[in-house]
Amino acid sequence: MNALTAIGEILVLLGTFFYFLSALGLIRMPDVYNRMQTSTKSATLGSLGVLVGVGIWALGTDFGSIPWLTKTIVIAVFLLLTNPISAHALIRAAYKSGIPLWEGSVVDKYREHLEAKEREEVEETPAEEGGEE
Amino acid sequence: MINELLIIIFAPLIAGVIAWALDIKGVREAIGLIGAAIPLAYLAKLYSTVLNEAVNYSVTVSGFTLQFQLNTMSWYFAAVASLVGLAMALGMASTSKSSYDWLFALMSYTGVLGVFLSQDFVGFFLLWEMMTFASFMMVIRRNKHESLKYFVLSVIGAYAMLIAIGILYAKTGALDFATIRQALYIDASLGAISTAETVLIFGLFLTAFGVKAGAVPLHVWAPGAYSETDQSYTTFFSGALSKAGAYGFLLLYILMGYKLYAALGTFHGHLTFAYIIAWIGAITVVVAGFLAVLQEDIRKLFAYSSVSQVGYILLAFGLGSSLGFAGGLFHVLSHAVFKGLFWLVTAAIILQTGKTQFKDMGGLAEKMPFTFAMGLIAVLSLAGIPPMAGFASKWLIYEAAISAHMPLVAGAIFLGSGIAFAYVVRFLYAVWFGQRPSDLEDVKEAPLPLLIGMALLAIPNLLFGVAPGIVTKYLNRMLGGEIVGGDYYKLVTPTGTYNALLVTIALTIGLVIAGLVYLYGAKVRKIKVTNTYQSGNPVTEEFNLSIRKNFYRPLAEALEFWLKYSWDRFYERLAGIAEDFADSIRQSLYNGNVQSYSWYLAIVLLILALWGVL
Amino acid sequence: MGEASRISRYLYTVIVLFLIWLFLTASLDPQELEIGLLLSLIVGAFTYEIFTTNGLANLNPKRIAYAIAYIPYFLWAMIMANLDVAYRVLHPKRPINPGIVECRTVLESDVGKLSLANSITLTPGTITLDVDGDKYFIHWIDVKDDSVEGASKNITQPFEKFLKVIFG
Amino acid sequence: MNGQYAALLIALPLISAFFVPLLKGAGKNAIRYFLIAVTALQTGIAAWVFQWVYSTGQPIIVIAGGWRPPVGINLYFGHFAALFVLIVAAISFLMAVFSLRAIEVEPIDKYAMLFLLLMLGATGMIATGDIFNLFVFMEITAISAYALTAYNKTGEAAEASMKYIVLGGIGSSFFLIGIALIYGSLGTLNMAQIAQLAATMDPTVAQVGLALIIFGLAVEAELFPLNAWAPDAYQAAPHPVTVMFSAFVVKAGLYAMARILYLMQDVGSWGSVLKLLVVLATLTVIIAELAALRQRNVKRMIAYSSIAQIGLIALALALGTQSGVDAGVFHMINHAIVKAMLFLAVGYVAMTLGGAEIENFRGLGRRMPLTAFAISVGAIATVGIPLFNIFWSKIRIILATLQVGYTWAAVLVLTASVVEAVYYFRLLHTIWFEGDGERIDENIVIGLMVLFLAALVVVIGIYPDYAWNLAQKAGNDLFNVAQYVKNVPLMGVGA
Amino acid sequence: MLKRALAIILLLIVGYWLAQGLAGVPFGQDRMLVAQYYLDNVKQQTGAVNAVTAVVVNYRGFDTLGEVTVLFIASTGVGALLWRKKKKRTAKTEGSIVLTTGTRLLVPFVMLFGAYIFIHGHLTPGGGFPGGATIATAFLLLYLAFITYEIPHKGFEKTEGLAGMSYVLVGLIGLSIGGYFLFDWIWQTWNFGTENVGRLLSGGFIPIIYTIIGLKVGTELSGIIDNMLKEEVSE
Amino acid sequence: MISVYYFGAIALILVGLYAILVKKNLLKILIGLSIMETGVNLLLISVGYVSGRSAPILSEGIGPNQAVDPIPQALVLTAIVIGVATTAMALSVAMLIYEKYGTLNIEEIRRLRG
Amino acid sequence: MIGINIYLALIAVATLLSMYRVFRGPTTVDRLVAVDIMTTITTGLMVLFALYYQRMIFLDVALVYAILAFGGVIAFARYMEGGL
Ligand code: NA
Ligand code: NA
Repeated sequence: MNALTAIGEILVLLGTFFYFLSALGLIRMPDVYNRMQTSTKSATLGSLGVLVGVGIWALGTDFGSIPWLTKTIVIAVFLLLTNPISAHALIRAAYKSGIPLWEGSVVDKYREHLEAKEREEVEETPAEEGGEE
Repeated sequence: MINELLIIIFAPLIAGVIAWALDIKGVREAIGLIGAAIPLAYLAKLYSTVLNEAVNYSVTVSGFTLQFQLNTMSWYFAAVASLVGLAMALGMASTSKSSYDWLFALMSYTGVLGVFLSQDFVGFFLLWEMMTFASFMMVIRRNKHESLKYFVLSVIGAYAMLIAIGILYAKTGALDFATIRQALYIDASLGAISTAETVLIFGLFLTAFGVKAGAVPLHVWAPGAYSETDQSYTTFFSGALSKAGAYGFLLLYILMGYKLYAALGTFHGHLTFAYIIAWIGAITVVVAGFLAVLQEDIRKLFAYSSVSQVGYILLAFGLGSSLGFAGGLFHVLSHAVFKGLFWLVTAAIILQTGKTQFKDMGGLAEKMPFTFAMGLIAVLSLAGIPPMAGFASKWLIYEAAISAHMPLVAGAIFLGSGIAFAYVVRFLYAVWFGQRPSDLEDVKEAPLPLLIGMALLAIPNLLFGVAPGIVTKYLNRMLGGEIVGGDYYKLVTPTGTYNALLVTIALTIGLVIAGLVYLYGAKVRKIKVTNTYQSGNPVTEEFNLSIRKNFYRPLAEALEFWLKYSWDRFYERLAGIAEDFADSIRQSLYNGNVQSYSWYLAIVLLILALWGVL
Repeated sequence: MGEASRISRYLYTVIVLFLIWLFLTASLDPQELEIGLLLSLIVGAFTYEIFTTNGLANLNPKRIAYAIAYIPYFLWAMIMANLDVAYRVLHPKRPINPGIVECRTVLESDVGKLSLANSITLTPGTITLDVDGDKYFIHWIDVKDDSVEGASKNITQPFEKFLKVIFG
Repeated sequence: MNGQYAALLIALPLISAFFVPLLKGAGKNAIRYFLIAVTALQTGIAAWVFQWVYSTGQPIIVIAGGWRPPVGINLYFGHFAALFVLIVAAISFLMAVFSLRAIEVEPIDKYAMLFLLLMLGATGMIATGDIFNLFVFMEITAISAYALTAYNKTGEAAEASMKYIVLGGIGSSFFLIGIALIYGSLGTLNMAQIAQLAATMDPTVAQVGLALIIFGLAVEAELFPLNAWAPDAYQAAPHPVTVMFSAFVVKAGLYAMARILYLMQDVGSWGSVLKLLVVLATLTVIIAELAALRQRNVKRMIAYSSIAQIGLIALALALGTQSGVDAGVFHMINHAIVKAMLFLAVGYVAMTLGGAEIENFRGLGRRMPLTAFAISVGAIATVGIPLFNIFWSKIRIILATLQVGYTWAAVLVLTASVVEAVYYFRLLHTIWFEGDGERIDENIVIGLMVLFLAALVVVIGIYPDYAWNLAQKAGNDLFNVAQYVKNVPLMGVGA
Repeated sequence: MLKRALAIILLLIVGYWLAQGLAGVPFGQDRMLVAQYYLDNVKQQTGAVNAVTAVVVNYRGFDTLGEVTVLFIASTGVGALLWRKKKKRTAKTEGSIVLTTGTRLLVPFVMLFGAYIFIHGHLTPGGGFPGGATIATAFLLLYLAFITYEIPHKGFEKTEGLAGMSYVLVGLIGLSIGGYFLFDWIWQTWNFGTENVGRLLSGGFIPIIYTIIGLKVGTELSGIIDNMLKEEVSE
Repeated sequence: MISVYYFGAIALILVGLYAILVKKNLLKILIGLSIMETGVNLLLISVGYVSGRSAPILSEGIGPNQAVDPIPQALVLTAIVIGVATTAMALSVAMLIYEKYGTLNIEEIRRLRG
Repeated sequence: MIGINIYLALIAVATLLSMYRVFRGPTTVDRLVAVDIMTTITTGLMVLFALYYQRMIFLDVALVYAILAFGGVIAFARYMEGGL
């Protein structure tokens, strides 16, 4: 037991705890939007903890080596980049596939935006399609 | 050097193929005739050899050894077939213009000869099938419905035979007659083949041979097939090809008689299995005879008649005595010659008049005197009037039935003869005598080849009628004993004697007297056709009875109850049920739903599982 | 911002890829390095066009320094976010007040916008629902201010000061 | 040349199929002729292998990668494989020629690839000496068959393909479970070694494994009731593909079934597997014949007839005797020839006259005499008329069946054959004695192919000795497992 | 309902039967026969550290050739069935800037990683198939993010064909050099990399074949995706 | 003794088969097929497992006697690819069916029958 | 390694809870979100396994898995958005 393994282990423990929280959020939150709110963040942070934790932990063992850490960091960065993108894609899918907001929701600016955009398009029919590319 | 047996068997086929390939008028007929004559020539050449020892030949095909043998029995059957075959060829030279006909007619000729000469079941079956196939091809060209019936029954027969052969092979390990016979002989005491199996084999063979012989109730194909082909070919079809069926029954005796006896025992003092054959024969004689009487079409009449006559042969074989065999074998010959003759005559009539119904005919004796004479010989022979061959053979069968103490069967023979008389009389009168329809005024005598063919068959009718001893002596030799005594002109059986020469002389004298009376006595008065009916009463359908139309209608009415039960209809209904069954299987099993199909897979898995678990 | 030259973009891509390769293998075995370089060159050739517009300009030291500084800031925000989540999830009454609000951003580059969006998603109570031009539509689990200005102040602005420098 | 070059039988179709995309620019005809050239070359190589094996009497063992079995995978070109690979190649060649005219559906390049790979799959199934490799080749065959079934891209074609996929998928999954069990029990996948070790297997594992493998293969081998996909696939597939299905794809499945069956004959429950197969095979014949009876679509009718014949082969192969196997192999050869001819002719009619419904065949004898002649020869041969090739194998099968004591099976099968006779009779009558129509010019190449096949039918019918001799040798290869094991140069791993 | 009940009963029986069979193959027991030979000899016979890879590419390379063929068939089959004269993507909405930019950043990395996977096949888990699948994922991402994106079809088809031919060619070279089809001539005849076991440039022809497979699988899966995402444009 | 892996594998196989036998939607049937294939692959892998041993990659101190059976793993790789190929084919056929029949209900995809 | 059981227990519970959401839905996107979480957790689990078995090579597997899972989730999400 050395400092590296201890740090690593604590990180892993925290990470798995956030995994648990993330899943709990999936169960407890009332609709898909709010479920995403709770679960995406914790799952990502949990992964960060687990991955980097494992990398550091391994350094402290007799079989461990630098590649452990670099590889886990690559994976962690990948998840850090992709998880929010997935979340974004999913929440957009939820909204566009017509899942209504939770009844307790207070405001929907996006709806207003979409409706305004539609009106605009109706007014100037030959207008070009809204592509950001 | 090509073996003589091969030449005998395959000469017709080769000639047929050449004739078909060349397809030149005249050449075709010439080659066909040569091919048809070769077997007869070779058989004649080998006659004396055969009397001393059998001629053997074997060839290996696909691992099977095909054995052929010319012995006294196969020579006899082959000789009958080739005689009829040559007559057929002569007839076809006049009636058939098609190389198709020549090919298949001669092919079936080869098949028949091969069946008679085969000494093992492979060759037997092969050539049997060739014979069936060729004859089927002769029918299909002219009539679908009839050929379908023939086809289906033939296929049933063929498969039945195949199974029977197969079981025999499985039980004895052999396919050649000699070994099978030996093995079954030994097994008769060992009993390794159970009674049920024996009965199965017997039944299968009975089916197979019964189909070909046209035994009731497997006869339904025969009337149609016989009539719906070239009538010259029918000479052979009915005269020789159907004998293959009869030959099969004989083969049953040879191969498994002892085993059948051991397995089935006796019934009222007769071999049980033979008893069955005898009754099949008897029923065939009577049923087909009655049906023949009721026909309005000349071809149909003779077709049923053929069926009925082959029944005699079966009946004779079924008596199970040497005398029965002798009678049956004799009848093979006489039926071949008289029925062959009949068909040639029919061919001539149809060829010259284009008519097939009795109602369209009449008074042809003047127009076709030679044909008429030939027809008369045939009529006499068929009706069993001495001194024709037909009488000699029927007499022998009758004697055999009496000495076998089977009075009912003997009664059937008697009844059959009576019926036969009834229908030939009609043929005689309706076709040859009476008023001639006006459209038949220009009818000419039949062409020469046809006439030669008739003569070829008429001579044996007379010859073996007057000198039946020629045949019986040969048969004695074949059957190995003095079964029918007497000399060339006299037949002696345990229960009676028939002196053909005496009868002939008496009859000749009678005929001469009758001729004189006819020439100098009664004057025939010609009247108008319309005057012949009902004494001037209006002609209505119900009472429109004449020798030419509905002549035996009262008989039909009398038999109405029985005629309701048509085997044809029975089979048709059976086929219909089978097809509906097939349809329901098709629709319900292959219902198009892949999920059902998946269930089939699952069920097979379940079966596998249960079989593993239990 | 105009596009950088092809060579610059290609080199930048290759450098980034090779760095990733180094991380993946964490090996100084010359065989690995050779093959890694070769693969980086090949993959870079196929992908540099979509990968970058700025090319080597991205390697500006100031940007890198800000990027490094951004990491702890962002991690802190993220941990806060998760504590917030823990509070909401574990609290028996589920104290939430959700809604979709609109924010504006001053960022112009695509990568900058992506980073902002991801940062928003990973930090307290917010998920980026859509980005349209400079408009961000955000699902907010506890809406405190539903005006554009208020929301922007709460959500986007804290990140922008870093991201503006890093990505422009 | 070294015997290892028999590997070209696998390499050539593969490399040629991979080459097709590069040939795409050269135009459709280039691809068509390329296909013909490749199949011709394949036939040549197969003929060389055939010649080698039958003249030396020794099998060619292709050792992939130079690893002696059981370490590596080996191909086993014994008498059976050498013969059937030649049949596969030759039929493929004929069908490549037929495809020249028969395939109008785009895209032709993909057709050529799938065609070659179907041929490859069947070749591999027949040749391989490794049970998992058999699975791989089976899947190659099956998946290219799925694609080719749907190739016409009609609704029916897609439907047929879908059924094939679902049933084939279930079958192959269970086949794989069987492999897993056998591997788990023996630790080897080499067929020869499996045969060597079969007796040592745990009886339950052996029973379940064998049953599952046979089950999986029976789907490909079209045994009732696992064959429900087959009529649809036969009907919907492009005509040349139908020919290939009937002539060798199903044969490969049958062969694989028989091979594994006999390899595992030391397994305890072997006898009951055989019995089960006899029952299934008999049912296959009966049901298929009944289903064919009132078919209005001739292609489908012949498909059912084909299935019935397959049932007959399966029956023979399941008897567990040398004579049964010989007969089955003989029937495989004969059936391949006859059904190739029938489907070819029927396909040609369907192409020319716009459909395979029975109405299209009215008066065919006058309209397309050559094709009609071929159909007639095929029909007559199938029914089992002597002097046509199938008669000889049919009678061999019946005799073998009776020899083992399955009288009931023989009786049922022959009874069902009566039905076959009837529907073929109807077809022939429709062709020759019904309807009328203008004479149509028949394609000379297709005519030559048809005549060639018809000639084979008749030649074997009249002189069956040569073919029977081949069949016996091939059958012995299949039946004599001890010899098979001896021939495979197993290195001393484990056993 | 009855059907479901029947199905469940049936499946339970079948499952019990399978379990019975599996009971004869106890879990976790060492039953290796041929496999032990592989493990004992893999390094010196093939140069691969990863025994699975050695089995896949070398000992049972014939299977793998078949496997490559299967995928090729699928790609060809899908292409054939979904063949249209004119076709176009039918996606209605463009991905947001988040997705498009993310994809731009990820694609090079994912491709590089795919290459990493197949080039290291003999050393680490993975190889041509996962590598190829990873590369195909890169193309999938492009498709998902950009509705106008299309793969260069012709090039891909040719790559597929060339890669397949190369594989067979490698095997044929083995046949001509070593006398056996798919013989690893690099390792066994040339002895290339024998001092290198465990490092990148070893493993005989495994890296070559895995590169070929990786390219082939990548292009094939991308082709399949492309075919499935497009629909006919009626004109 | 049936391990949990065997149990899981059999369960997957049965679930897949259940879907095939009961579901009406073609896609669900195809998913069932995939589930079944997954189960089979799991089974195959489980058969090759040896207790207490590691992946058959002979690095990081793992010797020939510490590795599990590599063969089933190699087989599964092949089986997976084959499964993918089958699924791809099946999906494109399903697309074709939907295009021609306008439905994926297998009870309506029955033009070929009898 | 004191805590390996705790981590595994936490991960197991998390997976079960996500699984519940996968089966429960109610909307497809709900299931997708749960699947996404599960893939993230599984990636972490794989890394943990690498440590447990002391095999670094498993890390590559985890990364491949993460990449494929990301592709899959995006594909479904985009599909739900309105066709591909
Ligand atoms: Na996420
Ligand atoms: Na993820």
